[in-house]
Amino acid sequence: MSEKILEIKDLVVHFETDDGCVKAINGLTLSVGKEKTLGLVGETGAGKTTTALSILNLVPSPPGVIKGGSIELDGKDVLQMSDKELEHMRGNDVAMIFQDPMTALNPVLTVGEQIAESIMLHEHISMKDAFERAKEMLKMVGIAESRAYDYPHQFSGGMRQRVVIAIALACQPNFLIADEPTTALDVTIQAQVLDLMKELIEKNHMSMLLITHDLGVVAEVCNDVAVMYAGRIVEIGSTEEVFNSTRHPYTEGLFDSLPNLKEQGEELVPIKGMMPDPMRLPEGCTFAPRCPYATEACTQTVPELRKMGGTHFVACHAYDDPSFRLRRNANG
Amino acid sequence: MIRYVLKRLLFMIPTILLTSLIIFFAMKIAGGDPVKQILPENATVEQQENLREEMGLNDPLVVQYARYMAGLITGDMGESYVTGKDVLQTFMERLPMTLALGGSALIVACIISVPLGIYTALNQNTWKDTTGMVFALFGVSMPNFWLGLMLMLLFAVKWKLLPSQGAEGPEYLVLPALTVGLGLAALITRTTRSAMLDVIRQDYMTTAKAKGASHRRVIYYHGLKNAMIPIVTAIGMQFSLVMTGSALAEVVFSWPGIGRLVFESIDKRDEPMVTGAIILCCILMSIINLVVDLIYAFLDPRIKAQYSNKG
Amino acid sequence: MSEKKTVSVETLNEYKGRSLAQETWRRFLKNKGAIVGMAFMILLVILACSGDLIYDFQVDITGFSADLSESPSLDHLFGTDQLGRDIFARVIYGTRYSLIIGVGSVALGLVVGLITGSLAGFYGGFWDQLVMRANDILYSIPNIMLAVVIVQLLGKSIGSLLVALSISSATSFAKITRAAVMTIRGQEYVESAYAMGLPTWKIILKHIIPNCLSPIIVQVTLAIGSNIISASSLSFLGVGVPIPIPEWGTMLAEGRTYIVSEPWMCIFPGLAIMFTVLALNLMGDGLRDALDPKLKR
Amino acid sequence: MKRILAMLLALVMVFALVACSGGNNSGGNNSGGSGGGSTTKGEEGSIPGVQKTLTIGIASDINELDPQQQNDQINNNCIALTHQPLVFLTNDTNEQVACLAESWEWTDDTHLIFHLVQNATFNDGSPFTADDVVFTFEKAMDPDQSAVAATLQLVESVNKIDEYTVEFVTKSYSNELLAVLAGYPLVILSKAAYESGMDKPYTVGTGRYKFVEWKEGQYVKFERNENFWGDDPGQADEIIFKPILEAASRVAALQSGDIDVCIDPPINMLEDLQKDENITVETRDGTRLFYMGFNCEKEPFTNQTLRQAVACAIDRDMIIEVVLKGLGKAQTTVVNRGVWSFYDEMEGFDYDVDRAKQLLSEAGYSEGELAVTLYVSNAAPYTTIAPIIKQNVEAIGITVNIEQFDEATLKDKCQSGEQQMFLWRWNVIDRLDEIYTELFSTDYATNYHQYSDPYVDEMAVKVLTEKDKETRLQLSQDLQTYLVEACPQVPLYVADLVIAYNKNLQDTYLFGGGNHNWSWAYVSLN
Repeated sequence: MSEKILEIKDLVVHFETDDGCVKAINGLTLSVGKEKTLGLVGETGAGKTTTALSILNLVPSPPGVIKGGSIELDGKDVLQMSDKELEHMRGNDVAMIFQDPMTALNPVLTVGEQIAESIMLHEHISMKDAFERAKEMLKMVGIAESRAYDYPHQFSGGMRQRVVIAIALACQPNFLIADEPTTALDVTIQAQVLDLMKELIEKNHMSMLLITHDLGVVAEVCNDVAVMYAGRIVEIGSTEEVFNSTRHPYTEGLFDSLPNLKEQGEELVPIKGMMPDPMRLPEGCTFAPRCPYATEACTQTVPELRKMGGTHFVACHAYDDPSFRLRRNANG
Repeated sequence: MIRYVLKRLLFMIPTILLTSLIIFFAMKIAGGDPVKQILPENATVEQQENLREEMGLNDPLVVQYARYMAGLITGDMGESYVTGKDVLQTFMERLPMTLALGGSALIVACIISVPLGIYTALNQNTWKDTTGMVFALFGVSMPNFWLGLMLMLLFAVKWKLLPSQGAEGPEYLVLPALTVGLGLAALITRTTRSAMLDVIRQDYMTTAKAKGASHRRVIYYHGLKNAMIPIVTAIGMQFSLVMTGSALAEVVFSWPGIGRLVFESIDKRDEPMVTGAIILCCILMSIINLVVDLIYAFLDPRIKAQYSNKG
Repeated sequence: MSEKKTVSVETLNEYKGRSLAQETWRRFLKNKGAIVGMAFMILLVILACSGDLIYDFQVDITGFSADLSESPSLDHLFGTDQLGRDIFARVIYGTRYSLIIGVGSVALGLVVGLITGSLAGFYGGFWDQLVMRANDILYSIPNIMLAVVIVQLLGKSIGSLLVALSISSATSFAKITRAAVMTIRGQEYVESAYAMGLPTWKIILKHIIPNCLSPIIVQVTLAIGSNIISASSLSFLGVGVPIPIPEWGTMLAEGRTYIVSEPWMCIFPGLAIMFTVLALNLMGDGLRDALDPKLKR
Repeated sequence: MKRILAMLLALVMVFALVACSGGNNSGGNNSGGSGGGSTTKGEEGSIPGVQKTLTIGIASDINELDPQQQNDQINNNCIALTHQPLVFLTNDTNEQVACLAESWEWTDDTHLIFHLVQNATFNDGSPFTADDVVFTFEKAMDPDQSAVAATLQLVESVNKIDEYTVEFVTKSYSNELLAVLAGYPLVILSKAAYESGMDKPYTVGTGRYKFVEWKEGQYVKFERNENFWGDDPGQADEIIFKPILEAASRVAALQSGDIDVCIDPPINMLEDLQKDENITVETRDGTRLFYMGFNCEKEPFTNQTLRQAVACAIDRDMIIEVVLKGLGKAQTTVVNRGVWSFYDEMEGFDYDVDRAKQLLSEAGYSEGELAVTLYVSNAAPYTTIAPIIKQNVEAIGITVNIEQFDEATLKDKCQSGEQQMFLWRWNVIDRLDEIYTELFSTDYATNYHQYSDPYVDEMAVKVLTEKDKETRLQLSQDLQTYLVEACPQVPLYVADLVIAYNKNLQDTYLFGGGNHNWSWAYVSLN
């Protein structure tokens, strides 16, 4: 296996609110290889964004508490870093692209200032010099330099996301976290932005954690995929492995609920039920209440990730029975 | 922008017209007989009649109002019944004093409130939050005049640190400004707190943190710059509160400002002075509101864009 | 993070069936300051209502005794004033006047503000111009000056004081209502109510007023406090509540020259005002936090 | 656009700065570097051992410095520094003594001759002559130029006899004319100054001080007149009058040393002031009578017995105790204590509830039948007196409603006769006509009692013109007895004059009514 840039082990993050303890992440383990892109897939509320924030140690506290585990970035544990080290790491080694470009930009600062800030902070140069660099960054993401003096509200959604990307890439980080970078954009714009990101990542030899719920995006951009449910990874492997030999019932459910353009007329099969209340997670496998294959055993213990060959891992009790096949695979 | 300012100035005209109309007639009703005020009590009926005719008081009220408005346009707002001085001139003499007091009170209030508001916001729902808010509410919980007297007794009489009365130097401004400022602190702290609470949950704050900006920088550069918009709005909206506070402090500390002028004129029923001062106050406040709006535009590029679009 | 919150609250509501009011109440209860404030206000209301049961207005409140200007003692907990009246009794009895002035002026302002604000917000055009211009005017004259002029015009009495104080509250209520109405008016459920042929006043009453309630509730608590303060400032300027009514502000203003020699004469009414306004403000802040979904954690 | 905004903001800033500096340096360009109205605490002036500035904290605003355009006590305090009258009223014997007139005599019933001092000069150096006197009085007698013309109704003309002699021609003899001429509205003005076309010619006078500047609402400042013609010039280099209307603030200013004299300290702060070792509290007999008046023209107080009943119900001692902490004297008669011919021996209507009830039934009313209103000003001490009177009068079964007004409104209402009962005061130092004529004569504007009685009108004239002192005394005392019985007012008390000042203040010249003359006063540094 190639060298890892990010290794998360047994991460547990809870939000201790007045209403109770929200168990957002419950023993999450994943890793991203150097110059690789990992897609993190899951429903809304699965804990994807929290995972991303944990990597930057930015889980809002209070109420968020990182209860345990480790997050190693290039071999250094983020959770053990001092404030100084964290500030140095953020933006410089790891950058993040946020979901909604409409709110991710500070409305009262010009985009140039916002890009330049990152450069100024990490390269200790004057604001003026940083601003010049910011203009270059804008050009790189395909925006005219002259628009550096404009404010975010003067840009369209796609343009703003380009600005956000420019901010993220300003200091040439070697790891990029993209939290649903295209969700808030029009479909036509989505492709442009994705292409841009892909291009820049390849050019700069960066690694990326791409958070999305769009399996199409994953197929297009990612080398590996991790499927997340209720704060845990349920299936992880190379894109090829996960797409072609899906192992987890939840992953199957995700694929089934996608419209398939090739086979018109096929009915969509939604996953029944809802995500469990993160304050009252069910005992055992958290997916069990919704799982068509669930057995008595599923409600007893939490399934561990087990190797299914290659880099493919799955967390499901069903594979205790070696003959078990998902319906999807049985048919295909 | 200039067109916007002009438009706003034009909008002031109906406001001023209506104000003058209301105040003029109100004072005519409440003001009593000016002739009796100007002349000594033992003046003859003939003298009274002569003066009444001379002042045009026998004309219908509408005519008197028209005459007043004609004067107003040329800057002639009549003369005080009590001192015989020109109303506009007297007001303009007092205006700098009130602006100085109101301005320094605002500065005092901001110095106390903005950090306090941020502090309470960052510690929301903890005992630090409650204590901070109680502290901020201290000034607004007691009448201004009372607070002023207390401060005076402590700082001027007991410790003899500051002068108790008058307006002869910067040090004379301290106690009145503190009195008014403490009264405003609650409002500004509250606004700062809720603006900060709002702002710290915004995505761009996370963006800033993810860039590697320090906690201080995130709060004071990114956060405060955004929070300033509602804070400035609140101050602008409540400028009448500043004037009210100043007016009372002016009485307590013998500060020769507009508030005291108005109260004393009302007390002496100096009708032209009261009418004039209130109309001028109205104009002043309209201008202040305009300035606040412009500052607001300065702080929030989105608003600025709106203005330039409109005109 | 933000998605997490919505999920948790939504699910909570679903699981426990809590209404928004209950939710608000629960959040309100978490604010210690607000609870203390509310407890104090309840106590005051009880005192205000029971004043007549304990004291006789003629004898205990306005009638004077031979114990002139006595310092606080067991007989007179707060001492007596220059006319030998028991200050404790006057402060307790005065609760009702201060509350009547605070609540009454705000209620008056609220009614006027709600009506004019909804008219302006709903119909726009002429009504809007009219109401907003009127607001501009009232708003460009410092409240206290306006109040002094009004009391001067109407004569010195509790009634004119109420009118004078209600004006400044009315403008802020009108503004809040108008803004709320204008945002809500365009929203689909109101348009659908319109389409269903509901009369306008019913729409205002059923859909619009409830939706601007939370800023109004907060403003009401805060305005009561500030009007109590304004009333005492007016007393200081000599146009407050007429003597010998034991309103706190009047007592404070009257007692201010005794501040050195007989400090209890103004300290106790002063404290009464202070605690009341503080309680109202804490309560208002608590309500604001509880009612504002943005500020939840 | 940004630039425009920046400019606008800069403008605002400049405005604010101007405002601040305006506030800070007001009047700072004056001699000695002392701020306009600030006390130079302990700073020695040009006379060794004398504090440079004397600052007097006054209780009401100065509103006019043109002597003939006003008759307010506080303005008169200022005018007394800069101007002098023909004759000077002493504060102990209430007699007129020589001032700008050396001597005077009635040559007959209608001619009063004044011999003027010959070495007097105005503060601009010009000499004082008979022309100035004639000019002053001709101006004063013209109602278009003077607000005090009515006080000179008796005078027909003022003529110059020679450079230093003038003659007043009157309609009749008057016992009070000299006293009128001693009043500060009738101080001598400089004819030359008026003819020179200068700004504020009325500030030129012969007094010990010179007007410097008046910052409205802040202070009025005077400096010593180095050209003073007499041999006892002023001591302090500057005298400043500073209006501090809020009584508690005024006392605080005295205690903190910001002012040297505090006019009218509130009675209830005296104890504390007396404890302050740097402060002297002086009390002396006052001349200001506080009373409760009836409107004798309006029901139900057209009934004399009813008026007497109410009078009997009022506990003056209680009022004095509560309002003045004993610093005042009750009286029965309507003439202010201290004025010549003051007579207080009549039976009158002292506090006696039984008698009051009896008088009430004699007046034809039963208890609980009447409800009356009492008009009061909303200033001290009336707000304290009113509840006591309410309680007192209600004790005999008459309900009293208190209505409060500002003083100007109250005056208006009383003049037009709207009131039933009212609280008022009257300050008289020596002129009986100020009582008999101005308070009780038919249709006189200040006769708020709306009292009208031909006998009183006639007696008032007699007292004014009777030359024989014995007869006059008898007339005046008879009139007092009559008026007390008629009971248009219930005299409550004459308040003592109370004033607090820096313990080093020297050479004050105080009047019980407040018409002080500060020309000689100074703060000693020794």
